[in-house]
Order: sequence, then structure tokens, then C-alpha cells
Amino acid sequence: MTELTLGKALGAGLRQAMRDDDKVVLLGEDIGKLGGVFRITDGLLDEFGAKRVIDTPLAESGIVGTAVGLAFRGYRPVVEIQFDGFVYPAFDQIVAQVAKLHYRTQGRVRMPITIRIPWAGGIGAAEHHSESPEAYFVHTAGLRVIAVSNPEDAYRSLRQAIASDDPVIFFEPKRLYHHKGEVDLDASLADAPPMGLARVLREGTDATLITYGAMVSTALQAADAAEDDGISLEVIDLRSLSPVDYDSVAASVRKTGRVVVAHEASREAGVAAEVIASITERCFEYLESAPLRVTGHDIPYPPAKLEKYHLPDLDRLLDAVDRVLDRPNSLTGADA
Amino acid sequence: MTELTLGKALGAGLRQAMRDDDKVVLLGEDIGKLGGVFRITDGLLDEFGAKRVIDTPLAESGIVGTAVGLAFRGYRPVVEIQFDGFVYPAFDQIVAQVAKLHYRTQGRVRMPITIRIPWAGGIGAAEHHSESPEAYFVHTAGLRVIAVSNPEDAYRSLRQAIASDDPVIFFEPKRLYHHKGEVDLDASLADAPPMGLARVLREGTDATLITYGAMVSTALQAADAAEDDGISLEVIDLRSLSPVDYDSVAASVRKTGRVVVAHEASREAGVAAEVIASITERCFEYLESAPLRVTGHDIPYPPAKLEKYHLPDLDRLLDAVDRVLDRPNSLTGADA
Amino acid sequence: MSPQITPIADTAQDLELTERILGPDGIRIPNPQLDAYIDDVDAAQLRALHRDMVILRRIDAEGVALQRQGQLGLWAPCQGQEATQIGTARAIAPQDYVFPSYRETGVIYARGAAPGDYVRMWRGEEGAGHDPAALRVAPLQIIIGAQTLHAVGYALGIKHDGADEVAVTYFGDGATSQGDVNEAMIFASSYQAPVVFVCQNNHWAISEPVALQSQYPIAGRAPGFGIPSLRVDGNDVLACMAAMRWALAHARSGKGPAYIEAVTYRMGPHTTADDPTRYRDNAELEQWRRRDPITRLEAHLRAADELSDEQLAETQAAADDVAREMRAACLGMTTRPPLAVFDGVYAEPHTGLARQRDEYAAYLATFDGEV
Amino acid sequence: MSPQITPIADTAQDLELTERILGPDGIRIPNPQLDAYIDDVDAAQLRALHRDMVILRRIDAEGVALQRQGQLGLWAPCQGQEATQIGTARAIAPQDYVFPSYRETGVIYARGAAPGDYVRMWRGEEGAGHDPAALRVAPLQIIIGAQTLHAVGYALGIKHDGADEVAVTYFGDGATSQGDVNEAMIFASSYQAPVVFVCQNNHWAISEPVALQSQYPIAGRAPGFGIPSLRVDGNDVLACMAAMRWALAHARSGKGPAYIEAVTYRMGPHTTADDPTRYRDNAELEQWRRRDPITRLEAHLRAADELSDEQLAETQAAADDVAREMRAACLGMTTRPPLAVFDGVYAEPHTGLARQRDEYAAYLATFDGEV
Ligand SMILES: Cc1ncc(C[n+]2csc(CCOP(=O)(O)OP(=O)(O)O)c2C)c(N)n1
Ligand SMILES: Cc1ncc(C[n+]2csc(CCOP(=O)(O)OP(=O)(O)O)c2C)c(N)n1
Ligand SMILES: [Mg+2]
Ligand SMILES: [Mg+2]
Repeated sequence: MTELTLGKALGAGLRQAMRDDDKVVLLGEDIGKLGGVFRITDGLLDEFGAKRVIDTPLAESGIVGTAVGLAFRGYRPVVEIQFDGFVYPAFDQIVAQVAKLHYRTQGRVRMPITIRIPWAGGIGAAEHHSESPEAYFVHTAGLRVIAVSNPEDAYRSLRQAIASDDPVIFFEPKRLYHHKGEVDLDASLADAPPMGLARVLREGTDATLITYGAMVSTALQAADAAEDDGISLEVIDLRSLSPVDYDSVAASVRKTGRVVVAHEASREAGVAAEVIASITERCFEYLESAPLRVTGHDIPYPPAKLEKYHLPDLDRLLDAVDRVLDRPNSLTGADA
Repeated sequence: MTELTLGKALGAGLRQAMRDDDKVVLLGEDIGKLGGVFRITDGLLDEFGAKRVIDTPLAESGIVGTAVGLAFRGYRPVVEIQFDGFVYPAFDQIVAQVAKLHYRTQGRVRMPITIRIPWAGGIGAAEHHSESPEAYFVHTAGLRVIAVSNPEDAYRSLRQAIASDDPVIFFEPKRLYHHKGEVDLDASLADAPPMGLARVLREGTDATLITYGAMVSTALQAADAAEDDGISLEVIDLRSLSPVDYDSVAASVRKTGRVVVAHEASREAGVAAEVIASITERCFEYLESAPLRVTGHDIPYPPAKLEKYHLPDLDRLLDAVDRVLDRPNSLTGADA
Repeated sequence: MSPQITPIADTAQDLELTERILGPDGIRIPNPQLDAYIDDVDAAQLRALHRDMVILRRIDAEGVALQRQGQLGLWAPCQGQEATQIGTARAIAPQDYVFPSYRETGVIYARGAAPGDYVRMWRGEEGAGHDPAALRVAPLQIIIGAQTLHAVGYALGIKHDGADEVAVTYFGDGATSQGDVNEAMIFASSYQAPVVFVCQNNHWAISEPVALQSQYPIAGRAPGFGIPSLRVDGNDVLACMAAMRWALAHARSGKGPAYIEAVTYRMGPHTTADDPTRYRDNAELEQWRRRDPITRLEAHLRAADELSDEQLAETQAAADDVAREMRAACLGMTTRPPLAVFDGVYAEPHTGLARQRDEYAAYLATFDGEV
Repeated sequence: MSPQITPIADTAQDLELTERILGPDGIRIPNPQLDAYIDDVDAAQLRALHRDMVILRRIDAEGVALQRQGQLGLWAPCQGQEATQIGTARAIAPQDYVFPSYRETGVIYARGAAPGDYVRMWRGEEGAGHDPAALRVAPLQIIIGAQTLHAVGYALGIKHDGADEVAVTYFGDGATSQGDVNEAMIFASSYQAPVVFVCQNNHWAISEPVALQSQYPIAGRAPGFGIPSLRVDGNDVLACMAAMRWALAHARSGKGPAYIEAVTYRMGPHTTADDPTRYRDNAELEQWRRRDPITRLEAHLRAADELSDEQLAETQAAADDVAREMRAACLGMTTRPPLAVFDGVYAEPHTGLARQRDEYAAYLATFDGEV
């Protein structure tokens, strides 16, 4: 095991994937000499050369469209979108081409494209640098959507995403890039759990807290805090947002009967809505209270000085836990 | 009252809005001489001239970006996207500019832009001509989203959307363009119900069927068919998809305790997920069974010959009604 | 502020001239630039080009007829554009790969399409009418301009593989307004990718005249991006072939992308759903009818006594045969079963979709009286 | 296939020449094209331009300092680009409207920004640092190229209103690769809209050299779209002003869009988050330091004995004053209260958001000991 930051783990995952398969090529803005604005591709140009680590002109539709052409030719392109808010110019190529070409051709043309997106807020960034666009891709049939929350996951899932014959939108919580964790760099993919599985990070009995990405650590902190109050929370890291591993989720809900789903993205038609609708369909008779969402508000991402009033934090999670447990909470007032 | 098709009602709505306010201008591909591929703008070039009915070069990002600039100058642009599947090249301008400029400037710059989208399937069209992208826009804070289902609604809501100081994504069910209904062309907007309200189209007591757009008539047929079986369905046309009129929806659910939400769009993180998650939050104690979704599958829109196996129809609605009523259904088998 | 500014280049360049080899009357015009590119084309080859164009026109007419008879959902006629499509496509080598738009019936014909390939997509049976690997042609693209970037990516792959191949992409005059098409030129130029851009300027993008997209010759844009271009008479099959040979040779030799604008005319409606009388003059149509690409080559061959009545009749019969096969293939098509809607969404197993499929199968089964 | 094809235009046109009025040494070079555009510029005006550039450099340095001290989240330095920004912006009339990118500090300065306007956005207090209506400048745009289309739409409005105004848009060399920027040229040309495109080619798009976006002079693209263009020395404030006056006059007179590429250099990092030593040579930096726009104008004024030491000192003091005001405004800013996150999402009441706001207010209230 090696201790790595999440950012370095991603870099190691890219390196390993490129060593494993010489059809893997990287495309993106500033990924070459600079190593990307987050340095995820640092050193890869030196090791693999400019034919495999391709700095592109500044145009996201162009990047993804070029990746599609490379996939037609049998390559396995890995695209870096510089920041979450810059994926929208590529939306048409992703939704109308990447997601649909396999279906359009009845499986004759494969699109093993991985689109990496440094993702979400909490870093005090300027506008368009803190977006959580995952629901757009979850709603798009033909794509798989992964969100990682720790170095070990990052290393493994990125390799799995690249090895997958399906297109994968791969979300990297940028505020965790410098967080460290143990990674087994020699782990073989063959032994790894499939890419689509959720993970129960902490077992509990009173309520299930479901989230993904950077909010996983907030959820774990909430579970710690709740424990002090005598509440036992189960924490699930979804990891795969499409498909969601509903078997694991449902097993937990059947046990606890109470659910909070949390994410940074805004609420309307977000991932939490999907998870709650599915949980309700599958586990209705087990539910003891209404599953609740703790999410960003339905507002554009606010200016940096105000982002803490937008992002769900420990207290908001705990308040929702109180609500699903019918304990006094912000809506009932302290003495309900 | 005048009998008009939905298409003609939309044309009349545009005409009235243009007469009411000379800052209203139309932009789109083929909207001038041709009157649009669906002839919605037929006759408007003759009446208002080429400065107000503007044929654009073939580029959707360009169209919406140009509309943004016109809005900066105090115009009230109405954009026609030729078909639902062609809105994606404009996604960046819609999501990063149209939806956010008012917030970005703390309300100093208004974006009273209406984006009309001929929408959804059921007409045997080629690929990209039958998309239901509404959830993308519902998930985007800063936009309002309207979906009409009949001529009277179309005429009124379109004028309201154009008069609104907020950007509105306006979905027109293209398979209903030729459906007729009574329209009061002289109705004043001042007396009209606000744009955001849902409408109970049929009262019932056993279950609530919630939908919008072209599926409203399927839902009404389902209610007729259910009645023959002694089942009383309440049918709600959402009309506004963002915001959803949850007061009306919740009132119905509190009465019936059972809910089916239907749409053509695919299921994962779709509008039905949002509606069910919100209903569960608000009406949990009233629910007698799990709210269910009847939607398109999570697949790209299939080729025309197969679309009937994708689109929810009368029988799929009734099967879901059976499920929420705990009657024998496709999953329990006939003798459950 | 009186002085006349001379901007970097004069926008109204002398671009109205299109390259030509056959005049509208079929008489050969010396073309010092292009002649050498077709000096191997003898009478037999000219007859083959003629035959291709006649067959293509017949295929196109059959497509329209099948649509009118309710056998196809839609058809996008290419009548008038036969010289552009045949002339360029016949220059492409077997190992090259083509990224076309929806109107390139002639291109898939030249690449060896089977009779059913023309109609499978338009009939609504499948998303792509042909097997891309078999023809080395990507599925016909409906999203305007999207395929041009795919061609560039493919060409970048060719370059990195060191292969003796070229990627070719076709698109319309309207498409030149799309961001993607411009980005494609930029990426192609930046990577010096072996890709040939073929813009079929057929004067219309549905109801919009080309002047709305560009008041200047479209081919004039490419040089600004570092891409050499030619503007050819798109109704002159020889000029189209010669120009395409030039472009392919340029790309093949490692010099990067090349661009061709073929100036032609869409004689029919945009698609069978369109009514062009709403927006264009009959006079314009008549003018272009006199520039018909097939008549032109026929006049040339007839003048040289290289096309007999028997040969003409044989060609027409061959065209009818192809049309018959196409119709038979169309009428003989069976629609895949309902559960096929779930096929091919993903290449690998997908838990979410598997469940939806199971539930839908159970639902369908209720109609069999089964449970 | 031997003959040399002459494509439509030679891609390697004689574009390397940039228009100049002041040489790098500050000596005036006759420029028959541009001279007449600045024949009214006397020594007092030259000193004013010099003063603008000095103040701008000082504002920029203060921005960097404030960021380093943790007062701003980010800053995008424009050091090196003073002549481009001041020269062009000082040519713009009060009634014109500007659509800039994030780097145009000099443009909002020239449009009359208040001290706090420079930092409000970078500090993360608001989405836009200034009031667009007050300056007639749209919010600084971060999405590369998006603002160019807004300028075209605005210009179309100007044209339809029959107003004596021009829309101006600024963007970088990297931005020229974006679809939007190309679509903007197409729409502008098609509508003959009164818009001026100003590309600040500062040689870098973060770590990417301009050659990755274009191996040919960027100004060479515009003519292909029917837009006359000039390529000017972006470190020559007189050339920038003259070219801009030409472009504005062109647009104002109803002749449609015009395009300027100002060739300059970004002396600092891309933003304060960037480390340019990772990707560029010190030698290149040194070379450009010798072309400094302020030194150049100073040399010119000094040689003509039009800039005294006292005047220089006074200018520097004025610049320090502006910086002080800017710092004071920055440090004096208060952040809006938590519930302000809900303000301005919609212009009209919104039931969904009103409810979220109420719930969040109730939640916040729990921290006051209130219920
Ligand atoms: C992105 C997108 N926008 C709009 C359309 C609708 N549409 C289909 S064909 C067409 C005109 C295309 O014109 P052109 O590029 O000249 O090609 P042609 O049809 O003349 O061959 C339009 C607007 C589309 N298919 N895709
Ligand atoms: C759509 C989009 N993609 C990527 C980025 C990230 N980004 C910010 S600035 C920049 C480089 C811009 O270069 P250029 O246009 O030359 O302007 P300059 O920064 O040199 O002024 C990039 C890639 C962005 N802001 N927007
Ligand atoms: Mg055309
Ligand atoms: Mg730059």
C-alpha cells in the first residue's frame, strides 16, 4: 500500500491504464507540459509522449468530438474537462454522440471514452468553477456516471472506467485532490469489485445517510456526531451514480427505515430525487418516515463568500437526520 | 371562443405577444419565409417584417447567444429550436448564460428570453427528432420550464412566458400540433391564472395520475378506462415543470393517497423522480402505496418502428394504476 | 479619418470562379490546375461515372417513391448533387474512412452499400442504415456538423498510426455555420490531420439560402485556418473527382487537411417533409435544371460518340434493377421484437437497464395471457 | 499528379506584418494606413494614454498583491497588455457597449470603474464586479468566447434601433478556437451588425502557445467570414488606438463588423493560481520585456521632451492613489447575509425557491437560539 493524495492516485490510475493498453490516449486543455491545472496528468507527457498526451485547442466540443473520432478508430480516449463548468459546450457531443453511437449502430461502434471532470465546490473559486452537473449525465441514457470520494477508489475506478467499453463520465471532487489515503498500486482489476457497486462505509441502524463525492466525509463526520447523541447512522457512498447500486441501497433502507440523501448539486430533478423515488418504489413498506434530501439550493452556484450557505454541511445533515427520526429539528422548532 | 389547433394557437400567441410589445422578436432557423418547419410562425414575417422575425444562420449556440445580446439591449427574444434534439449545441449558452446572468448581476441584467422547443416523440421521426430533454432544464436553477398540452393553454402560457422577465424553456408537444380546442383569443393576461399553476383536469378519489404534455390525453383516456373498472382517477396536468405547483399536487395526493407520475422522458433523474421525491417529503403520512413512475425506458430514443415500445401508453398507465392500488398487475401476475 | 484601410485580405476575393473541366454544355475546358488529376480517365471510366450517377438518381427516386407510399418515414433526396457525390466518392480509396451527413446516398452507394442499407434508417428500423465497418462509412449524421469533428479525430488516429489512409467528411452549406465545423477546421489544422472536408454547397439549408450563412464563397474560409481549399463546379463530375484527388493526395502526403467546396444545387425538397415552393423560385430551379450533371456528362460522351443508345438503355436497366432490389429489401424488412429497444444501449451489463428490461418483459407477457 | 495546385488563397499570406506606429524604441514610424486615425493625438493626449497605462499597471499589481494577501480568491493579471487595452478602450465612445472577458481590467478602468469594481467579483462577493448599465460593460465573462455572441446580439439590436452605437467584444487567442467565437463572426457578417471584435493575442492560453490554436495569424480568419481585419502591434498604444478607431468607424458607418488582432504578451501568470515557469521560457519573457508598452511610449515622449520627471512622479502618485482606493474598497467590503444566496435568481416570485428560502431561514434561526 502506498499513501497518495486523491490527485496523485488519479495520475497513477492514468499511468497504469496507459501502460496496460497503448490505445489509451489523453486529450484536454493544458494536460501536457503543465500537467493540467490540477497537475493530475503531471509526468505523463514525459513518459508517453505527445501522441498519447494531447494538448488540444481551447474548445470542449472539439475535444469530445475528436475523442469520438479516435474511438471510431479503436482508441480509448480519456478526456479532461478543465473544470466542471466547462463541460457544457461539449454537451451536444456527449449527449447526442458519445451516449448514443453504440445504440445507433446496434453495438457495432463502441465509445470507450472516459470524460474526467474536476468537480463541485467548496474551494472558494470563481463562477463556473464549482458546478455539480452530474444529474444531467445521470439522466442521459447510454452513459455511465462515476463519482469518487477517496484515493483508493479513484485509482481503481478510473482504471475501470477507462477499461470499460462504455462511455463513462468520471467526477473527481476537486476539493479532495489533496486528501490522502492508502492505495494498493499493484491491485489487479480482475480482483476488484465491479465499477457499479456502492459501498457501506459505516454500518448503523437508525437511519441511512446516502451521498457521494466530497460529501462522503461530511456524512462520516455526521455519523460520528450523531453517535455522540446516541444515534446510529449507516453511511453509503454511492460511487456509481448511473447505474445506482439499488441492491445495496435497498438492503440498508430495509434495515433502518429512514433515509437522508445528500449532495451539493441543486435539488430539482437531481440525483437525490432519483434515489428517493427509487427507494420509495422498492422499500415503501419499510419506510418509517419520508426520505429527505439535503442538497444545494435551487440557485446558480453563489459567489465564493456565500458558498458555505449553499453547500450542505454537517449541521444541515444532522438537522435532516433529526427530521427523519422525528426528533426536534429546524422545522418543528426546538421543543417539538 | 375560436377553435384552433395547438399549432395555430401558438402562432396566435406569438402574434398577440408581438402586437402587445414591440420589443418581442423571434429568432430561429427557417422561421421566416417558411414559417418554421411546423409553420408555427406562419404569416408573422409578413406582419412584422424581417427585423422582428429573424431567420438565423444554422447554429443553435449562435442563436441563443445572439438572443442573450438582444436581451442585454432590452429586447424580449423568442427563440425557436427546430426540434428537441437540436437544443444541445445551445446548452452552454442556456445553462451558463441565460439561466445565470440575472443572478450574476444581482438582478441588474434581465433575461426575458423564451426558448420554444417542439418536443417529444410519437410521430415516427428520425433520430434526434423525438427527444424529451425537459429534466435537464428543470435541474437548471434560474430557468422556468413550461410544457403545454392543449390549444388554450398554449395560447395563454406562451404569452405569459414571453411577458415573464425570467427565461422560460417552453415545450410544445409536436404530436399535438394538429389537435384542436377552443381558445379565447381576447382573454387578457391580467385575468389569467399565473403561469406556474397545475390543473386538475379530472377529479377522482382512488389515485392521482400526474403528467404533462402529450401524455395528458393518454392519462385522461386511462381515467376513462379505469372508470369502467370502477376506479376513480384524479388527473393532473402539471403545466409548469419548474417550479412544480406542489400545493395542487399535494392536495390531490392527500385525498387519494396513491400516485402515478408519467412522462415520455427516460426515468433516471427525470421529472417524475423529482415529483415523487417531493410528494414523499410532503405527503408521506397520506401515502397508502409507493408512488410509481411510468416513463420512457433509460435508453436513447429508439428507431421509429420501435418507439411504441418505449412510449408509455394507456395500458402501461393502467398497469401502474393497478400496482398503486394493489390490484393484480404485470409484476404480481394476474392472480395476485 | 479619410484613408482607405486595406484590411488583411480583401473579403470579396475573386472566388466567384469555380474550377471546371466540363462546361455546362458538356464541352471540355482546359484546366491547367486540375487536368493532370484526371488524365487517366478514359471513355470507359467516364461511362462508369455516368452509370453511377444514373443509378444514384434512380435510387434517390425510389427512396422518394417508397416514402410517398408509406414505406419510409422520411427521405432526403440528393437529386442534382450526383456529380458532387459520385465524383468525390469515386476518388476515395478503399482504406479511407468517410463521415457523411444524412444526404450522402451517393457516397454510401459508391462505398458499396447493399440495397437495404439505403432505407433501413429512414424506415425507422435501425439507428444506422449500414454497417460502418463494412463500408468504412460512419452512420449518416443528423446533428448538423457533428461528424466533421469525428473525422478529425479519426484522422488524428490515422496520423498517429502512421497509416496510409485519409478521413473524409461531408457536410452542407448550412453546416458551415455550426461551431463544430469551425472547431473541426481548427483541430485539423493544429494537428495537421489527414482529413478532407467536402462542403456540398447546394444553395439551401432547408428554406435558408446560402447567403444567410455566408455572403462570401465558403471555400474562402478554410485558408484563414491554414487549410488550402478549392471551389469546384459541383455539377461537373470530372472537376469534382479531380479536386478530390488533389485533396486526398494532399492529405495522404502528410501535408494536413484540405477543403473542397462543391457548388451544386438541391433539385428536390429538403426532405420528403418539405415544400420548397414556399421559399424558392421556379426560375432558379429551371436555371439549375439546365446545369444537370448527368445531362452534362451525357452530352460530353455523346459528342465524343462514346455513349450509344444501347449503352444508355443498359444503364437505365441496371438502375432499375438496383431500385427493384432496394424496394424488395425495404418491403422485406422485419421489425425487431419489442424487447430489442433495450439492445445495444451499453456494451457491458447494466444493472439498472436489466431490471427495466425484466419489468417490461413481464408487462409484455401479460398480453400473452402469461404471467 | 504533378501540377502545383493554387488553392483559393495562400495560407501563408503575408500576415506576419503587424501594423505599427511606434517602434519598440519609441520612434515614430510613418504608417500610411493608420496615421490619419490619430492625427489629432497631441502630446497632452499621449501623456493621458501614458498615465492610463501606468495606472492600469498599478491597479493590476494591487490586484496581485491583494490576492497574495488572501483578500481576493483569484486575480487575472494584464501586465504587458496595457497598450492593447488602453489604446482600444480609449477609442470607444461612451454610448458604445463592451462585452469583455475576465482579463479586461484596463477596459473597465477606461469605462470609469469605481475602485471596488475591480475586485468585487474576484473577492467572491458578487457574480459581477461592476454595474453593467453604469459602465455600459457586460459582466466579465469567464466562459471562453461566450461573450462574443452577446456582442453580436447587442449589435443587431443597435442596428434595428437605428442607433449610433457599436458593440465591442474582447477575447483571447485561445478563445478563437471556440465554436461560439466563430459563430459570432458568422452571425455578425450575416447581419452586418455593428460589432468590433478585439482579439488580444497575448501568445498564451494558460500553458498553450498560440500556435496550438492557430499556426497562422488569427486576423487572417476574419476575411474568410467577410469581415475586414487588421493585425496590430498590441504593445503600441497608438497603433491600437488607430486600428480601433478604424474598426469603430467601419462598424458605425453601417459597413458591418470589423476585427482586430492585437499581438501582445501576457507578462504575468495566467492567473495568480498559475505557475508559468512550468511551460515557458524566461528568454521569451525577457524578449517581451524589451517591448514593454509603457517604456515604449515613455521613450517616445521623453525623446520629444514631453514627459518631465515631475510629470512622471505625479503619474506614479496618481496610480498609487487609485491603488490605495482600490485596496480600501476591497478591505471595506462586507459580505451579504446568508439568505442573500437566494436573491436575484429570478426576476419574478418563484414558489419553489420561496419555500426553500423559508426552510433555510428556519434552519439558520436555530443557531440564534430562536425557533
Ligand atoms: C444541430 C441541428 N440543428 C438543426 C437541424 C435541422 N436541420 C436538418 S437539415 C438542416 C439544414 C441543413 O442544411 P445544409 O447543411 O446546407 O445541408 P443540406 O440539407 O442542404 O444537405 C437543418 C436546419 C439539425 N439536423 N441539427
Ligand atoms: C469554456 C471554457 N473552457 C475552459 C476554460 C478555462 N480557461 C480559462 S482561461 C483559459 C485560457 C484562455 O486563453 P485566451 O483565450 O488566450 O485568453 P487569455 O487568458 O490569454 O487572456 C482557459 C482554458 C474556460 N474558462 N471556459
Ligand atoms: Mg445545403
Ligand atoms: Mg491568450
